[in-house]
Amino acid sequence: MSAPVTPALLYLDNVSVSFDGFRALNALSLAVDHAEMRAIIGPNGAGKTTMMDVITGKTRPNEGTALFEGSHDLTALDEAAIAELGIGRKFQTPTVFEMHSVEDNILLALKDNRSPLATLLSRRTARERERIDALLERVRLTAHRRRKAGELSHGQKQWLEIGMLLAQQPKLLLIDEPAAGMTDQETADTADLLRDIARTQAVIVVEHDMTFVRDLGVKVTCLHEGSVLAEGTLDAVSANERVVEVYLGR
Amino acid sequence: MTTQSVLDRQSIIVLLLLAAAAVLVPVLNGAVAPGSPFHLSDHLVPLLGKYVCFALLALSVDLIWGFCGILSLGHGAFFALGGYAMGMYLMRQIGPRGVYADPVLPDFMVFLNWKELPWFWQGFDWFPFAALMVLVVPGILAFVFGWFAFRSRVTGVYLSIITQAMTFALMLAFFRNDMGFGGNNGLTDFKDILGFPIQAASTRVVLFVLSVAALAGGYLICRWVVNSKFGKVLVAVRDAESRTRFLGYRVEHYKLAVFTLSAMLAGVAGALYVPQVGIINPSEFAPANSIEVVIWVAVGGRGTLAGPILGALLVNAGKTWFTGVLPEFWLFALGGLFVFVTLLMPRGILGAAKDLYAQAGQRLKPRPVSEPVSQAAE
Amino acid sequence: MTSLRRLLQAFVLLIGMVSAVVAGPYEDALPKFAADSYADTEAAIGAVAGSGHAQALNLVEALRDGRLMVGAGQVYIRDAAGQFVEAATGRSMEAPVGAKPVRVNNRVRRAVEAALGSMTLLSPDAGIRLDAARAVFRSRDAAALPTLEKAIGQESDAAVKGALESARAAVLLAKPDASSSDKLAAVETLRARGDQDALALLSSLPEGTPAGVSEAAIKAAEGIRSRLALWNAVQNVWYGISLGSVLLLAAIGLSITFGTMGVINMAHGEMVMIGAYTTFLVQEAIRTHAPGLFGVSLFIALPLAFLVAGLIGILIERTVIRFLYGRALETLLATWGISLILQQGVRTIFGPTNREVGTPAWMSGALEIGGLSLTYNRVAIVIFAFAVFATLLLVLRYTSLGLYVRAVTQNRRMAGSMGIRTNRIDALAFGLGSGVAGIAGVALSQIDNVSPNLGQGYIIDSFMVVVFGGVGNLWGTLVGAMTLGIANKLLEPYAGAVLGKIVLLVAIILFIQRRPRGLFALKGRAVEA
Amino acid sequence: MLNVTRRHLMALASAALVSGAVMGTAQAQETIKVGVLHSLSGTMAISETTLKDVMLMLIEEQNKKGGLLGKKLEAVVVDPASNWPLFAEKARELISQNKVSAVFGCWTSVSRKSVLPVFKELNSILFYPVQYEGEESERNVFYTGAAPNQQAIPAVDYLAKEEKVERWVLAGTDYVYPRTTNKILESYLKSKGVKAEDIMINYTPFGHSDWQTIVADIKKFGSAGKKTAVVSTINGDANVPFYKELANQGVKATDIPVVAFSVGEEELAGIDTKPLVGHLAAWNYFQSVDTPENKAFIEKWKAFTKNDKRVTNDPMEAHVIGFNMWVKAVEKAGSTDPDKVIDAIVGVEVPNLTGGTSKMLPNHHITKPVLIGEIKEDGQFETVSQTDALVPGDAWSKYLDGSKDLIADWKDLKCGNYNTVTKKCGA
Repeated sequence: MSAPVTPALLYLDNVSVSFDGFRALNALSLAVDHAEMRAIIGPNGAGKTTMMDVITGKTRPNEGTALFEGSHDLTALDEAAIAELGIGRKFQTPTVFEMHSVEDNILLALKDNRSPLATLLSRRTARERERIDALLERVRLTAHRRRKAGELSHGQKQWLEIGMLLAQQPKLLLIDEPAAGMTDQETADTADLLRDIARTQAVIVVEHDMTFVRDLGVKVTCLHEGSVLAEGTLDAVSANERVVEVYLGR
Repeated sequence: MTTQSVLDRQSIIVLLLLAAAAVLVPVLNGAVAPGSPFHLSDHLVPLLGKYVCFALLALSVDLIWGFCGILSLGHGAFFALGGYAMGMYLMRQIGPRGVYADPVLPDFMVFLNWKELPWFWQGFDWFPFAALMVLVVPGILAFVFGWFAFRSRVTGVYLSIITQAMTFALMLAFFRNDMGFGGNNGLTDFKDILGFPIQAASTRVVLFVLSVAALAGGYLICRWVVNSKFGKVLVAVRDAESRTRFLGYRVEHYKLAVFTLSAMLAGVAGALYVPQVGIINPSEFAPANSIEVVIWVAVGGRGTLAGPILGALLVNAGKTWFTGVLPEFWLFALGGLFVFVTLLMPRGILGAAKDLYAQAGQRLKPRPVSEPVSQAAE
Repeated sequence: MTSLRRLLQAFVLLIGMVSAVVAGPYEDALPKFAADSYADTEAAIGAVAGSGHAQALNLVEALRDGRLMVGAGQVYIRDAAGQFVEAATGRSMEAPVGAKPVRVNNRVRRAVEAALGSMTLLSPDAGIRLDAARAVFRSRDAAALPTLEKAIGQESDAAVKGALESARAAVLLAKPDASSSDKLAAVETLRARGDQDALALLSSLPEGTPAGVSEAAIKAAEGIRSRLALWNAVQNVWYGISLGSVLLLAAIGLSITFGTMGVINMAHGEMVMIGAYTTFLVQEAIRTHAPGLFGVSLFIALPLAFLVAGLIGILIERTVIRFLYGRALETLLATWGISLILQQGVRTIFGPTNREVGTPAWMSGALEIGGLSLTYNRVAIVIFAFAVFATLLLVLRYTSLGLYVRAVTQNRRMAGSMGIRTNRIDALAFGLGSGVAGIAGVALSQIDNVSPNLGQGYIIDSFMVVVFGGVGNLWGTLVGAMTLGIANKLLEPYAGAVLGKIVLLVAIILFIQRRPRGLFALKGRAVEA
Repeated sequence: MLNVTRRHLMALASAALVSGAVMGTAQAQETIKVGVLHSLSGTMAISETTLKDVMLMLIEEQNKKGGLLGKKLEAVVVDPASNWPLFAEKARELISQNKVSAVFGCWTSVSRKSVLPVFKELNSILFYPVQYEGEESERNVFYTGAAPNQQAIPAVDYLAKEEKVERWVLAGTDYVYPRTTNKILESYLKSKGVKAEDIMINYTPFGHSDWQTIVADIKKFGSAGKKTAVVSTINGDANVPFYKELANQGVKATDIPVVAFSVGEEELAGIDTKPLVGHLAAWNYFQSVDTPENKAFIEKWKAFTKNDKRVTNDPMEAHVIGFNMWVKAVEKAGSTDPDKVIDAIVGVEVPNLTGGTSKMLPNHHITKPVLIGEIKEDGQFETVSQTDALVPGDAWSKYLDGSKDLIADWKDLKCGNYNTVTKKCGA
């Protein structure tokens, strides 16, 4: 392993992605520190999802650097390797294993040897059971542990997915619109949960809901047309003229 | 957990039924007097044996389709390769009893003026080697094919189509006489297996019992696999492949492992099939055969382990009946079955039965019909 | 018209009566036809052709057409109207009892061709002269030489003259007593002609040919051979294009349904088969009701095949496939079931055996360009395939249906929310795809079996084309079909038909690994969503 | 549409026959059962369905004549569905469950190979009616179709003599019958002084449909100055596109004649034969043969099938001969016991449909005339040559290395592969 180039946990520099001539990311640069929570805002098509795709290895950038922990080149790794490095991702629409029980969803996400042989021979240990219990407790699904994930409500699925993310014990969590489709109470609870997580792990939250972002009270990055438009506190960003322009149009 | 206990009860029933078949068939065939209405006539034994082999083949297809979402339309190829490996052993056992009485070369080679045994026939006169090849040959083909296909993330219908192309290419290849596998005539006129005459009623009964044992073994292996954490990962791949990948699982390794295992099971089914029907020929590679296997699984209920066994037995019994009584209508019936099952009974007989059971047990909402999320995550 | 024929008959009769008075070689030859021996018949033809008798041509033509009859040791000619005349005298008579046509085999047929050739070299019809010249070229009958010289002298049509000169060259080379200089000139004529037939002649000179001539012939043959080798390569490419256009026809409908709806239609081949059977029915109806229309039977069949297959397609879509959207693998199984039902249905209605679909006259024969031989039916199929391709391209580009189909292909949800009735578009697109398969069936009926298994033979190849070319892209299908066709035909001379095909299948399997979405894949977020 | 009802009825009729057979086990002593083992569905149905109908007709006729040994004959029809393992399964069912006295069936070599062990094990009798590659003689099988020396060699002789052919294309589908036939022909032609460069051998897969290259190659091969002919062992479905391509590329019978061994009246029914006039086929029977026996047979056939467009062909005649031989042998032996019939049948003579008398030989093949026919415009054949005497079928070819010393004699030697050099049975 070569020496870290940067102290930042996640370091994107000059990243560009284009599809058939359309530039989804345009020389994007971004750095996120250890145990930092960052909110990403931006209008539709600003490149938020594509950025997540680049970080998680789903999309290869045409140019640019993406480093994790200063030395891992994310552009050269596939999804599974990046997940093992400690980057977890929650999708915009909650994606859980609907045919599995809630408990099994968490079990599959637990940090463990991921090789086929290991899973074939693995037996559930007492420690694992404890971890599962703790996680279920944390995402408030203990009562539903034996239900199929497909039977959960939308909000519960969102939380289950966050629970799965936590089970991975990632160093960085990418969370795409966690508040979408939630009641106000649920939204507030989710914000609490994320703040709690951010105490130990880095979190990147993509969100449209400004109230929610305000609840989080963290540094905000605003993307537009594939690059960073503004960065700072929510108030500072909202005050930025160009941001207002982009959001409200002229 | 609930599904676990259902599966357990199911397993017990399946294994008990298989054990009963393994006991009853020899008894009804051998110990009951031929005049008795309970006598099982000699010609039915290999017929039932054939059904059992098909059931094992169906089980292997279900393992990848029902649990991992890989629809192989070329599994007949692995079945046939297992069959050929066994057929080659049986050919070598003929020895000088062939019509040309060549001590080494099978008749068709003498016939084509071949002077010596090709290298790929070496060793097949030794049963342990042939038995190993029954597993290794389909296994290696599946591994190589899967390594290419899964690594580059060929999925869904694309994968189905190239599996079909694979078996089609093999069929064309085996039809060629120059390949050294007997061309269209295939391998036939077997004399004995491990020293026992292959036509004898007792050998056939033993082969039947072995087939049942293989099916039971296959069932237990599949059950062990799908109930392990490995199996849970497979289902996760089936339902949300991207999600599984973002959790850090190397999906291609899982697919490759289960595909190879499944191909080996199919190979064993083929190896047991050949001595019972007495012939192996390239038409076993025909894509239509492989597609038919899929419908057995669909009829019985994919994603369950008892389903494919039930489906294979039912559809094949139906085929035997139809081709005897109303030959012209067999294809109508088979075609109709494809449409009916996919349209109205997507979870097969066992799935429908479970749904009924669940509804009777109430409170559970009817769940979304299979593949719920499919590729939504991509 | 009838009166003219009467007049002609009377004329022939008159001449016959006059000539009957004197017994010549013609009359002597006649009993040989009654001997029922091919050797005798062959000898008699030679004698008749050389007799210069007025009835000779009439008789040989009658023999060719199976109208030369033998009964009770006498020889008669039956004319097209069914009237009998005595061959010897040309006298008209009652139909004789128990008369049978003189039997003909290949040997006799060859003799007839040669005889007709030498007798019709001076015919007023250029087409007949051309045939005659070709016949003499093949027969190399030295007796025809004087007539040949005369014909060349008065020939005005360049093509016929060329053929006549080739024929003279052929005769001269075969004639043992022709002078060396004549033979050398003949070699030169053939060298200039430079085709397969010339090569055949040059490489099989008879014993006793002067050494100088042989050497010249060997050199000329060498030249022709190397020239033909070049043409051969071009010819193989043509075969590839022609096979590619067959694949294109078979696959293009599939490309539409697969691309638009992501539906794997395993019954696609059966739509092709239904098109072929429609052609069969159209031709049957024409044979019984309007034989004159046979030449245009395929044009009548085209719209009908499109409609029949298209309607069946829509029916399948409405009753089965629409319940299975989003479940591609289930659709695959259901349509496979439908294909079995359609096959067995056709088998029950039409029987398991092949049905005869005829080739209209304008589609038979071949066009010779240099060393290339392009058979008209293949040319027709290539043109037709490209026409279908272009039409579909225009339909998809410029009609509202095309616009909707493209919209649905690219983003179903978005198209739906913009008020496009995706349901109807699906049905119509499926109907369109099936209809195109139907018209492909019309074309394929010209080169393949019309049997219930017709579609099965094409389904795997069509899938390979679509998958290789890339889904949802007509250009991809075109390139895919042509690549596979040409690759297949270029491989065939080296690997043989079977191995070539296996190699291609393996190549495609490997290719899919590299580009899982084919050659011309749609890229971007739309596809991944 | 009339067709539908007829086929439908036939299906039901055969169904009734089968169930009749099952229900009728109690009266097994009163009838003699005859098994009919021909595919009624799948790819081979196209050829084999007709043979099933012929057997039903022959059995009905025999019953009208008073049956056999004072008992009625009863047909037991099963459908092996063009599936080779199923052939063996159904054969076993016929013999051990339905207790048939003899079985008439099979078409492809592979189906015969598949059932052979069953017939040997259960000691029953099979009559096999199709021309085949030879190299086989089994005690329980009677081969009523042509061996290669009864079809291929006379056809080649005819071409060499009558058409002065010097250059040969041997084109076939890649399976055992064409392979063997071509091997025999190659060796035979070489023995007649044909040089290796004057023989071109080509194999294509089943159902091959794109013949452009191969027909062009044939044309090229044929333009070397010597008279060239094609000997075609191309199978079934591939023939239609092959002949269509020949016609399109203008290969006329007068230039390069094609003689086929697998193309009969039924196959030609699906092709426009006008461009094919003069191409040849070699068989032991043509529908066009003008004898009183054949006329009567064709009339009966059309009446039985209630369709005056149904054609007759060579394997049908083979079943007629085979069935009549079996009847005679049973009468001679006074029993349907297979052992007795097998002993009695050698030497039995019955009239064939082409005016001669065929005889069962000790090698279980029969004597047959060889007819060469040219295709006519109406899809029938014009016989252009016929052997003077009947040709006895050879089980083992004289022209193959592996079998030139072998003979089969079930009468005296009781052996199917007796080696005349080592004087031993079983080589």
